[in-house]
Amino acid sequence: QDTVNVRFSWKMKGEYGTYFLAQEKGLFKAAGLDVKLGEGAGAQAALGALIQGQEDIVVLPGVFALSAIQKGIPVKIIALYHPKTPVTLITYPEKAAKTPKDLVGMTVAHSVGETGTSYLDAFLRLNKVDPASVKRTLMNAQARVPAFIQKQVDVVSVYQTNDLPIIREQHKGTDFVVMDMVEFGLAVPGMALVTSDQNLVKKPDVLKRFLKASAAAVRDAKADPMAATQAIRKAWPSPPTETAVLEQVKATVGAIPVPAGHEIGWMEEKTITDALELLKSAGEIDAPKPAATYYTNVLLAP
Amino acid sequence: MDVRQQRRKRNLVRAITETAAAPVLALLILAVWQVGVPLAGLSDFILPTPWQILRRIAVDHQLIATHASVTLFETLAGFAIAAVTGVGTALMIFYSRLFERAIYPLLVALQTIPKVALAPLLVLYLGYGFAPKLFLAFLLAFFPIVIATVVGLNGLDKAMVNLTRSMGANEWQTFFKVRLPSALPSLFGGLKVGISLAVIGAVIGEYVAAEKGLGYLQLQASSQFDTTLSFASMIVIAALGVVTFWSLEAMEKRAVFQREAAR
Amino acid sequence: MDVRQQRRKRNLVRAITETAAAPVLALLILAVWQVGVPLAGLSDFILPTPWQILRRIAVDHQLIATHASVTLFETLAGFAIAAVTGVGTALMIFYSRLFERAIYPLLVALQTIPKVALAPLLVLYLGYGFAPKLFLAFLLAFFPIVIATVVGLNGLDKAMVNLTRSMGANEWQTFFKVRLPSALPSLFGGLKVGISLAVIGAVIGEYVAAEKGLGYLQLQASSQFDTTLSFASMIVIAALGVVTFWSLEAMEKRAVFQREAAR
Amino acid sequence: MRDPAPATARLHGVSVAIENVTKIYELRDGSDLLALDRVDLAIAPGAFVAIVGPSGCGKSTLLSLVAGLAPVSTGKILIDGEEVKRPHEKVGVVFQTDLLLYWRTVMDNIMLPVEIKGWRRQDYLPKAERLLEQVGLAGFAGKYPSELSGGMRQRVAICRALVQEPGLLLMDEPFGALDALTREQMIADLQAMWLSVGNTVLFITHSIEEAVFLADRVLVMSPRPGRIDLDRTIDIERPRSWRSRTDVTFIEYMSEIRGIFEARGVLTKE
Amino acid sequence: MRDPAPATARLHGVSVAIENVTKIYELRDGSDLLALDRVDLAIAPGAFVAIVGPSGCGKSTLLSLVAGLAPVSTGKILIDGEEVKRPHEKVGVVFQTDLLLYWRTVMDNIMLPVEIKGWRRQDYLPKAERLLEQVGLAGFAGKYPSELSGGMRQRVAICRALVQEPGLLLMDEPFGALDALTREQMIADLQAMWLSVGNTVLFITHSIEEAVFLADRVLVMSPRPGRIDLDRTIDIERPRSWRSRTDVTFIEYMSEIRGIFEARGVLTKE
Ligand SMILES: Nc1ncnc2c1ncn2[C@@H]1O[C@H](COP(=O)(O)OP(=O)(O)OP(=O)(O)O)[C@@H](O)[C@H]1O
Ligand SMILES: Nc1ncnc2c1ncn2[C@@H]1O[C@H](COP(=O)(O)OP(=O)(O)OP(=O)(O)O)[C@@H](O)[C@H]1O
Ligand SMILES: Cc1ncc(C[n+]2csc(CCO)c2C)c(N)n1
Ligand SMILES: [Mg+2]
Ligand SMILES: [Mg+2]
Repeated sequence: QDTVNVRFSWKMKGEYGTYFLAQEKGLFKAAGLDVKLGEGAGAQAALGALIQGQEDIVVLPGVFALSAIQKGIPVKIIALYHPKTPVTLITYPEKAAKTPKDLVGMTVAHSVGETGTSYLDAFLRLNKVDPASVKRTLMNAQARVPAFIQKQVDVVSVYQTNDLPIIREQHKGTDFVVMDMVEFGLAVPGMALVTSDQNLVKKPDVLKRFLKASAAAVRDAKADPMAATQAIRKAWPSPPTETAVLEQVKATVGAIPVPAGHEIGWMEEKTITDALELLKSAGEIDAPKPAATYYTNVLLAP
Repeated sequence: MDVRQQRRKRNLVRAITETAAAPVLALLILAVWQVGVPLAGLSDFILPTPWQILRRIAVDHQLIATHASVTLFETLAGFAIAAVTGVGTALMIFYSRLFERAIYPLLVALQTIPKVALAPLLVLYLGYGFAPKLFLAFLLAFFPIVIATVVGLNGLDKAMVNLTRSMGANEWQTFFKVRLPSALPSLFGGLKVGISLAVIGAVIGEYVAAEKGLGYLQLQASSQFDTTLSFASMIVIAALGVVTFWSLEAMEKRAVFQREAAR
Repeated sequence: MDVRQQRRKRNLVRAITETAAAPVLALLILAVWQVGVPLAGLSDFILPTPWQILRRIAVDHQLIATHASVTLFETLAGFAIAAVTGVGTALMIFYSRLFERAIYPLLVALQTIPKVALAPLLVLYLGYGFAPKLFLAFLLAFFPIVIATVVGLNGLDKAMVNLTRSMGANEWQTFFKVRLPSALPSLFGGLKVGISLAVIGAVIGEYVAAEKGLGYLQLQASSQFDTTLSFASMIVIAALGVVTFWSLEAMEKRAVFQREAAR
Repeated sequence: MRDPAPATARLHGVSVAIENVTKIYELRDGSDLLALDRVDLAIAPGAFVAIVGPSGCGKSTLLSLVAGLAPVSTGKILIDGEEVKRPHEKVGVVFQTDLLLYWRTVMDNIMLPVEIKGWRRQDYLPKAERLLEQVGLAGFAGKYPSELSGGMRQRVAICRALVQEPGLLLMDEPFGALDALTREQMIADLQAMWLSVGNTVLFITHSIEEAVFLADRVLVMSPRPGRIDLDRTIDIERPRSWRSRTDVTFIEYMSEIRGIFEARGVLTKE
Repeated sequence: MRDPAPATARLHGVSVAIENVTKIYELRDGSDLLALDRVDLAIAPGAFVAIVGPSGCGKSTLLSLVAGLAPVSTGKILIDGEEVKRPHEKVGVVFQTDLLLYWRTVMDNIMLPVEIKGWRRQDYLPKAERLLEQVGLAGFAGKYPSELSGGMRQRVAICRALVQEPGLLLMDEPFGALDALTREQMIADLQAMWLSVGNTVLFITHSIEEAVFLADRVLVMSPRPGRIDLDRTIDIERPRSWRSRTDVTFIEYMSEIRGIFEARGVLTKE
């Protein structure tokens, strides 16, 4: 039995359901793995622990990984489950934004490092809207949704895999208008599995087995999202309602593509280069390095 | 005796009003809060009413108690270390001006650096377990204890030290017979500030890296937009602060000679 | 005179070593850090070397200075309010046991509640501008100032109060002639703890809602995995703490009568 | 508002009436201590009254009651016919301990009552300097209390009380820490001051000689609980000279007072 | 390690030698104050030496040097031939102020030196109780200093010094705050204790009478800077009785000492 330390970049959310499903169904064990799943304290801390050899795999948003690798951190994306993060912009019906053009004159809540709004300019340009015509208010990540609920801002970005189901459930009387940013062309790499260059050399086999079991769990969850829901809720100290978690899990697995002829998580080079262009346009990175610096599909080879 | 009876009655009345003061004020604030939330048109998503919070505490009391006991333990352990090392450091500062000059800036810098930003380093070196919480509880409580102890030690008149020295006391004895007792009021002031900072330290530690504790519960709840549970956690965190503070005050009452108030 | 010259020389030597102590210690730590990072096999992504950080500060000095001035201003303003209201509150606590009993738990609770968790409420009621930083700088500095002032006021002997009273002093005069001067050493202890907490408060305020200030810069840098800039911001935040602390100590030296040390 | 009238206008002595005053202290162990037991005493304006009595009999307690610094347990105290509830503005006190403020220079300590009463400092500086010189501390105006000897501190405390020229001067063993000669000098100076200013003085001392030399009336208090055992009017002409201590009348007064003392048996006798 | 030998073994007096001692204080204003100027003095084991001198002449300073509490500026001090660098363990001090610890009861204050020397408390309790009774404070063992009068506090401080039966007893105006009769009693008790224990005593007082009555030698110090102006051996038989104060020899000694004092002109004379 090989031990695999997996660190999430953040606290429990439905997004992580498939890993708990794999754990519960013994998929890891069957692959000869003793997997330890741990909640995290941010991508930076998780990546730090990864390159110092304390962790084997970190689960975090792909853009963060790209940005970190660009800074020279010796890690690679070994699987990308969400090539396009299922992020949305929500508004009230009275002041609805159904399409990007409706955003003109509105105020959007923004936080440092927040995926949905960090690339808002590029998103607007893509949709032929003048970025200057949309106002932004910067605030703490935890204050964004409350500020929207209290109508201090008109628009907030939320994830179908995390906050949206909960907000909807908590405000059943309100029929929020949801604009799916993916539908309007935003492709920000989301849930990704990352390992260190060192691990890649040292234990490719173990990692391979992990990815395989993990992908199997995704397939299982796609077939039976309720099983994944129940698995994660069991490990969750104070979980949201079953319905909400189920929504999160459904959205999560729904956003995981099954590439033809490849294992789940397999990456097209274009996904990565496009994302790097996006980061560059947002001023977060300079000239990108060769794409192979950022990712590798070798562990997903059959 | 008439005078005695009168005095006893007066003391009783005073004891009652003084004991009632805090609960009454707390109830008053809760009432204003309860009534004020709907009046201000606040969604309970932003600020739940005390009644909602209390109900939630009642419902989830087991969950909350489990997490609270973790935080309490981290707080007390970190505080205990801070108290011991804080007094020790204060002694070194007191005895050596050179040490004082050298170490103070370092302490202040340590105190001022934003702890949350150190998360990656903390996690790397202390892991995700008990250690980082203990460390932060200790670190935050440490500084006020040092400062207050130094102030207390400095307050002693040289004549008192000469008294014990003239009896052949070594520095150790002088410390325990005279310096410490006379520094106690100030030291306890530092401990009181320290213990509430230890609670904060433990909670920040739980923000940084934890899978249990009230800080974890609160962060977890608020990232799920479970505002009521988030506030319930905060209220219990605050209560932890108040209770540990009170315990310390009770110890102070026993340990420190209560001089006649010079009002 | 021979004795005089000798003494002057001794004082000079002492002044030099004492002034050099902090820089020397700082350099030592920096040296260990510089050498230790590669030795420990740490990536500069986790912990940059001091040299990298200093170079970054030099390169981005304009950017950093702009943000630092914002944080400094918030710190000082919040601290000033905390000093004034803190001493006022301490006075009320000192004069009224009832007030003390009622207000202490509330203060402790306020002190202990995790401030970052209040972000939504702060943003709602104080907006995104200067107010939340001012408020947090004030709130964090307030408590230690209150406690230390109360300790200082309680330390006065009744006989001293009787002295001024016997001269017909009203409470106001007694306060300024006797109570305040004798409480100053403790009060300054509280102010020193308070000012470093005010820096933290301002930084937390910038975490909550800001587009400028060192806290914002640090958060921004770390979200982009720019560890060097993040550490540069932290170092400057710590330096802000040290500098404000030192200024306060300089004021203390002038305002407080320096008794002979009872070492 | 304080009266900024010139110094001379304040300078007649006040009357003091102590009526059936009892003082009970509550001790920390919960017990009560009867310090003064039904004390009755009337002091005419401008009188010089000395109190002697065994250590712990309640002299300082009585003084603090007259000064308005502690409440009586029963009875009442009147100054100029007005009941004492708080310190009376015409009263100046020399306490048993010097109570100098350590962060003020000698001169600033002496100026404390002047500041408190809202008078102009420069009006009183010359007087303070004269007093300092009189008590042999001419060069010490700028020094700090910690730089003085015990007797020097006590002399500063005396200057501080005298600078205000109080209508009622309460002195609690003011010369206790002084050597014989300095003491004699200061006794003479006090008599001269009293004769010229005409204020009322209540003077606690352990020296029967001091009491008889200075006072119009000497009161002898009993051991705790304090009562007034003897109230002797001293009929010796003023100004009295230090040499007169060996006069027969002087010796007689002293013997009488000693006798009362001894009759009460202060300590265990072999 | 401390010697846990029985009390009697410690009880011979020690010798003191003060050799050409000067003491300069550095004042806050940067100036220097010469407190003692080349003082020379040898005290034989078991002697009773009294020092009188004008207030501020350096008596307490000298005592603090002998006690090893402050460094000499020049010269040296030897106790039993050993240079004083720090407090000597056979020395007990009664300071000019009582220095009671306010958080300790009277008995616990008296037990302080016993605790510090690591002796067993119960061995010294009876002695402490006897001392308390002797000074008239039998019922006050459990009371706190703040509940005592000035004179009572001073008596507790004396008990605290005596309980250790020091080989060298340094007393700085120990009876200053006591009334005439209590003082006489305590003077007699001190003489008795000294006669039976045989320790060396250095006794500072303002009372020439006290000095002559108690001492083998009376030293008169000059006004600041302190020097020893007179070193007079008092040849009166022991034990001396309080009545002997009126004897001719006694009066003669007193006059001589007064004369030295007066010759130096302590204060300004009118
Ligand atoms: N603050 C106090 N609390 C309790 N008891 C007190 C207090 N002050 C004085 N006493 C007690 O009251 C009695 C009288 O004390 P007081 O100080 O008036 O005596 P005194 O005559 O001035 O003695 P001395 O000559 O020694 O100064 C004493 O027995 C003392 O123990
Ligand atoms: N700590 C000190 N710092 C500076 N000067 C001092 C200090 N202690 C005493 N002096 C000065 O030294 C001189 C001698 O003081 P000392 O206390 O020895 O006098 P003393 O003879 O004991 O007087 P008294 O009889 O009044 O107690 C005085 O002039 C005093 O001002
Ligand atoms: C809902 C939600 N809230 C906060 C974070 C926080 N977070 C995770 S990684 C990172 C970048 C800095 O290391 C930050 C701020 C998150 N991921 N998801
Ligand atoms: Mg008294
Ligand atoms: Mg002296």
